[in-house]
Amino acid sequence: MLTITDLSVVFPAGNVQALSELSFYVAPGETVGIVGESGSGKSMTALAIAGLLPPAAKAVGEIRFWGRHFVIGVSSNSDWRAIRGSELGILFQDHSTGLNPLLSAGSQVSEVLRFHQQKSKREADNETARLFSLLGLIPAEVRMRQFPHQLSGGMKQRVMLAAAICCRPKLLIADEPTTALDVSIQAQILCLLREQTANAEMSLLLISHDLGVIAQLADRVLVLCAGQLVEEAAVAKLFSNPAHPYTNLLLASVPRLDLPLALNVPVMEDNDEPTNGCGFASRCPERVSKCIYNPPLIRLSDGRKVRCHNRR
Amino acid sequence: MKRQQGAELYLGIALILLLTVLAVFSPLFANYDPHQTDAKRWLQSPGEEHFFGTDRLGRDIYSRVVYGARVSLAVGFLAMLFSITVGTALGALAGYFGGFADQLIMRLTDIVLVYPAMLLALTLAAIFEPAIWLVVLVIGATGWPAVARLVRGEILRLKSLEFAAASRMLGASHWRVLLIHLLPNAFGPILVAATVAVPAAILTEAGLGYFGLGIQPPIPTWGNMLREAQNYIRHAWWYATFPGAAIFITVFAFHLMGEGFRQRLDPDSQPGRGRRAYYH
Amino acid sequence: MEAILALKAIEAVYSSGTHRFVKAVDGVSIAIFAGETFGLVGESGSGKTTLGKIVVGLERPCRGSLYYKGRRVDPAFRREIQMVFQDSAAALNPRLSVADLLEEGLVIQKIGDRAERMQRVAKILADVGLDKKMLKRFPHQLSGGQRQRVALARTLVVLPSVIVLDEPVSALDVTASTRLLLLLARLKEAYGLTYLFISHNLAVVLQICERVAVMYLGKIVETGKVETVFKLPAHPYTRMLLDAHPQPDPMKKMPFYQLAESKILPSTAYGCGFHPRCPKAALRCQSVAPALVQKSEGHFVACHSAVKYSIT
Amino acid sequence: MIRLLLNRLWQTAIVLFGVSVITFIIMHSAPGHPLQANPELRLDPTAVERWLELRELDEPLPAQYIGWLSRMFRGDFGKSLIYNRPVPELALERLPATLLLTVPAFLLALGLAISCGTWAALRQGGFVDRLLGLATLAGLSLPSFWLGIILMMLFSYGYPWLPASGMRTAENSSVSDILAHLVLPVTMLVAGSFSYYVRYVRYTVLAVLSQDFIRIARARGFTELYIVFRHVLPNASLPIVTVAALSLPQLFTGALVAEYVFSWPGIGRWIVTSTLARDYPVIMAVNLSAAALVAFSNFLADLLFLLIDPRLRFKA
Repeated sequence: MLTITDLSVVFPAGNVQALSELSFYVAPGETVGIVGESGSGKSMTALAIAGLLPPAAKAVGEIRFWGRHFVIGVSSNSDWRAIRGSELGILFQDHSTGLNPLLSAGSQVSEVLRFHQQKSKREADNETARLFSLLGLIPAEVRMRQFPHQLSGGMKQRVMLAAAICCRPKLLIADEPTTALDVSIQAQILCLLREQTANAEMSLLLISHDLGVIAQLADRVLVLCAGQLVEEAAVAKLFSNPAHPYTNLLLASVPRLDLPLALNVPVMEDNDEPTNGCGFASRCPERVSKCIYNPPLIRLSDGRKVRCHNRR
Repeated sequence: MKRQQGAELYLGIALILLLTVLAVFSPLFANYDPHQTDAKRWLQSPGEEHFFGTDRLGRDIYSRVVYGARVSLAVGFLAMLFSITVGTALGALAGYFGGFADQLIMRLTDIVLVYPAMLLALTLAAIFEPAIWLVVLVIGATGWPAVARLVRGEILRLKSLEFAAASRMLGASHWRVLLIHLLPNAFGPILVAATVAVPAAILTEAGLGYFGLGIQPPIPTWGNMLREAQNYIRHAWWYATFPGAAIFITVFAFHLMGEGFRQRLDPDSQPGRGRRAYYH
Repeated sequence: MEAILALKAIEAVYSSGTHRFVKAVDGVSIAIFAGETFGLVGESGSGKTTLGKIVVGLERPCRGSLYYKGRRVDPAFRREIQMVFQDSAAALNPRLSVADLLEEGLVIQKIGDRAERMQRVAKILADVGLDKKMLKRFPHQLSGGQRQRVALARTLVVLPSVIVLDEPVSALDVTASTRLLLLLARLKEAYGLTYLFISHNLAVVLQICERVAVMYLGKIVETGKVETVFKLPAHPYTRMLLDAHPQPDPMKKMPFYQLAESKILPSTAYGCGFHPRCPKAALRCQSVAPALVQKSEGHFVACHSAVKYSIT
Repeated sequence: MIRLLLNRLWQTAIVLFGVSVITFIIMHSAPGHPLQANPELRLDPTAVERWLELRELDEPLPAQYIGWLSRMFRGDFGKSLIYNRPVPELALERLPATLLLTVPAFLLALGLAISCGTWAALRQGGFVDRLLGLATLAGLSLPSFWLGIILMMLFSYGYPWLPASGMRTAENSSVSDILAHLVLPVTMLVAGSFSYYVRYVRYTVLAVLSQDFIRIARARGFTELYIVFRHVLPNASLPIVTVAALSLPQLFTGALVAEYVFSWPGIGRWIVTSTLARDYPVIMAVNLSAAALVAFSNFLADLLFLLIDPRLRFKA
């Protein structure tokens, strides 16, 4: 349904390779998680798919989305606009500043419906009210009339979710959708996402640094490190038996409620000098001499993909 | 097309240096005594002898423009020093200590800011005997509230960052926090305010001179030259053109420099750089 | 055992636009023993950060008293009690180098001459695991983890006995966070420190703390040993927080979450602050605020249903 | 909201009080006998006597201040020393001419600035943006009176297309004649304030554009035009309203200069000539009312702000 081929993003000004040759797909109805630390290129992936990369970024790559074909750097803004908001919904992290402070919550959802589906004001308002009730923004009529500053963080994020899915998109990209929220609100939003993707047969591309969030929702997980895909596997396999040492480190580092902290986490100093080799080599406990060369992404016998010299 | 970064800053600084040299060493650049009248040579158009022509009393306009730079730059710098010093001190006190001091200082700025500055300057200049210190005082007195508000805002913003609190916890006094942690971080905006204050003062001084309330003849200032010129504009285009152009170039140089500083401080608001404000 | 730090019936009020007076902290009493790590958990608005600021003297309580080593003290800054903030970028003066930042505490306290001070700075820098070459750098040239370590070192130079850690790892990547937690544990031994660890992340608190207090709307609703509170939560709010924590394990999916977000009442209302969201709320929960009573050895809870359970 | 409003009203009252005190102090700090300082002035002796009487020099200062203030409240602003007529009467006669000059200039400058500034911000770094950046820097650097003189030299004397001064050629001149007289002074006024506004508009629009909700609006597939008119401009209008209100003193100053340069028969020229002639009652009344007018219009801008911004409207 969504296929990304050889997506690379470079910031020439800072000489930063944000993403290099990332290829993956999202099947209909599937939830794909992208996990990685800050600076790993997670968010750039989301922006690239929506054609919203900052102009300072130089990017190449191809995107196929439901039979449409986009070439990054060639396709124009109006090409993207045909899918944004209608077939492709996007949910960002910034719930606190993501809504226009001068417009009521309801009008910010109904304007999407009116813009993309040419609905009358009444039709759009009815649809918005239905969606508000569905997402627990009740009483819907009251919530629709309220302004962003009158809503709590969780409610604002639900309004944003309503605006992102009101046109029944085929794919929803959620970039750190719960990062700034309290855990109880986070749980609500995650449950809503789980429910909406299941009921509406919507694919979800979930981007998060939180392995907990990824584990709860994703069917398949991509692990990014320094702009490269280092591991791709079904969620159960990835968490039970990580193939890449980076994935291993992430999993060992995450604090858990059921296990004590792994005190043997390999603590290596960051190395801020850029390398041509494996992006994880400077911190890798299994480093060997050939890690100064970038390993290829290989497919293991159980179907997962991994980028490491030590996994052959 | 790639823009030369900081071109404004360097051009501005170069022009200002040039003008300063001109003002300090006026006698070296002026080829005539600016006060020397010559009844036979009045209102001569620009030529080889008189680059910018002569005025109604036959004085050399070029030499008078060169000497005029002294007054303009002196008033500009002194008034800027006055408003920056007073404004920074009061703004920092208001922002850091808040409470009653803040209320008092902010209402004071409100009061000064509602006066149209030029009107206030005109009034004061009309009541008191015009002299250079008075002109400086009058311009400085109308200029400090804007600086005070700016500094207060900066201090408030910086105070809310935790490094001030962290330093207090280590035992630092209020003065240490204010002088070592807060004010140095507000240096950029104050610098920009200073570079804006100079041209504003120069314009006001010239305006007062034009209305006849600035520094009085026979001391040549660009403002009082324009005042003399205005009755001759029909016949002597050079009379008003050159002193005005001198004001324009001086003020423009300071604005260029200010713009340059602003670009360094806040690259986001500048063309084609920084955080992407707008993208597709 | 005598508490190194004790809070007795602390109340703090702040006025806001919507509610005229909200009790940010409402009658909190805590005793922290020398050498332990005491966790304070709760969601945003629970008053945990305000409590931390009261401890270091950044905010003044309107009622209640503070005891340090058994002596009643005025709430004010003192060298022995320091704080590390969540946002390390804002907590370090951007115009000072790491060397200047670390030296400042010594200069203020008038300790040693320049050479002695630099010697001490160098030792502490090594203790927090930073290289000497960092001394010349400015905060913006450091990574988030490095900055947080500088902030920690900055408090250590004045040899405090208690450090309040306000969400010290929540802005960090998971690997950097783990490294900082391990470092904190090591420094506690080396410097004989006591920590008040404020966090919204229960898993982190479980890893590092010995005792914990759960706050809700300015009140402590449950407190006790970490293992007891997290394994056998007695308060429905603690239960809810634990359920909402997304576990990094695809086999442990979180339960479905109740959607309706009731209006959270300010704590000035009668009754238990949690009752609008409580699944076990009874009639008296609306009118009578439950007191914090002992449920088992060292385990206190403020809930009518939990107490009833313990009495019968 | 009511509390906010009352607070602003209270602040405005304090400001007005301060303005009256400062005006009074300025008036009283004039050295010596102000009329003797100007022997060139030929004055009506009765007016001189009345002026001295008005100053009530034998009373203590606070009493003088209260007396002066109460006369102001009663609408007694004194009589002009030159015309020997009440100040308000003289001001009202000249008001229409001033409004005819300043209102179109204000609207033109603001309208042009909003459109150009928005355009420049949307095409940030483009040719228009850079050109405008440099042009407005130059515009800010032009001494307005010199610009007026240059305009006059070029378009009235160099090429005699437009009248150089005054408001009309003859007593009963046509509308087109007045319009022709308006062109140069309005151009002069617009040149200065446009540069000031346009930089602010550009800055504000850029600030709004960098906000998350704009990025998100784009992610929802809206067209640029839709985003600009529905999301950007309404949000940018708030600070622009404020700065337009705060720029009223500059507008006032602009009118002073423009009317003086072009001999426009309005309040501004009258103020300048009165000031030069040290016509004290006029100077004081004008200072007081100009400051009061500005304070009041700032208050109105706050009111407008309350109406536009729901964040303030719904505050308790």
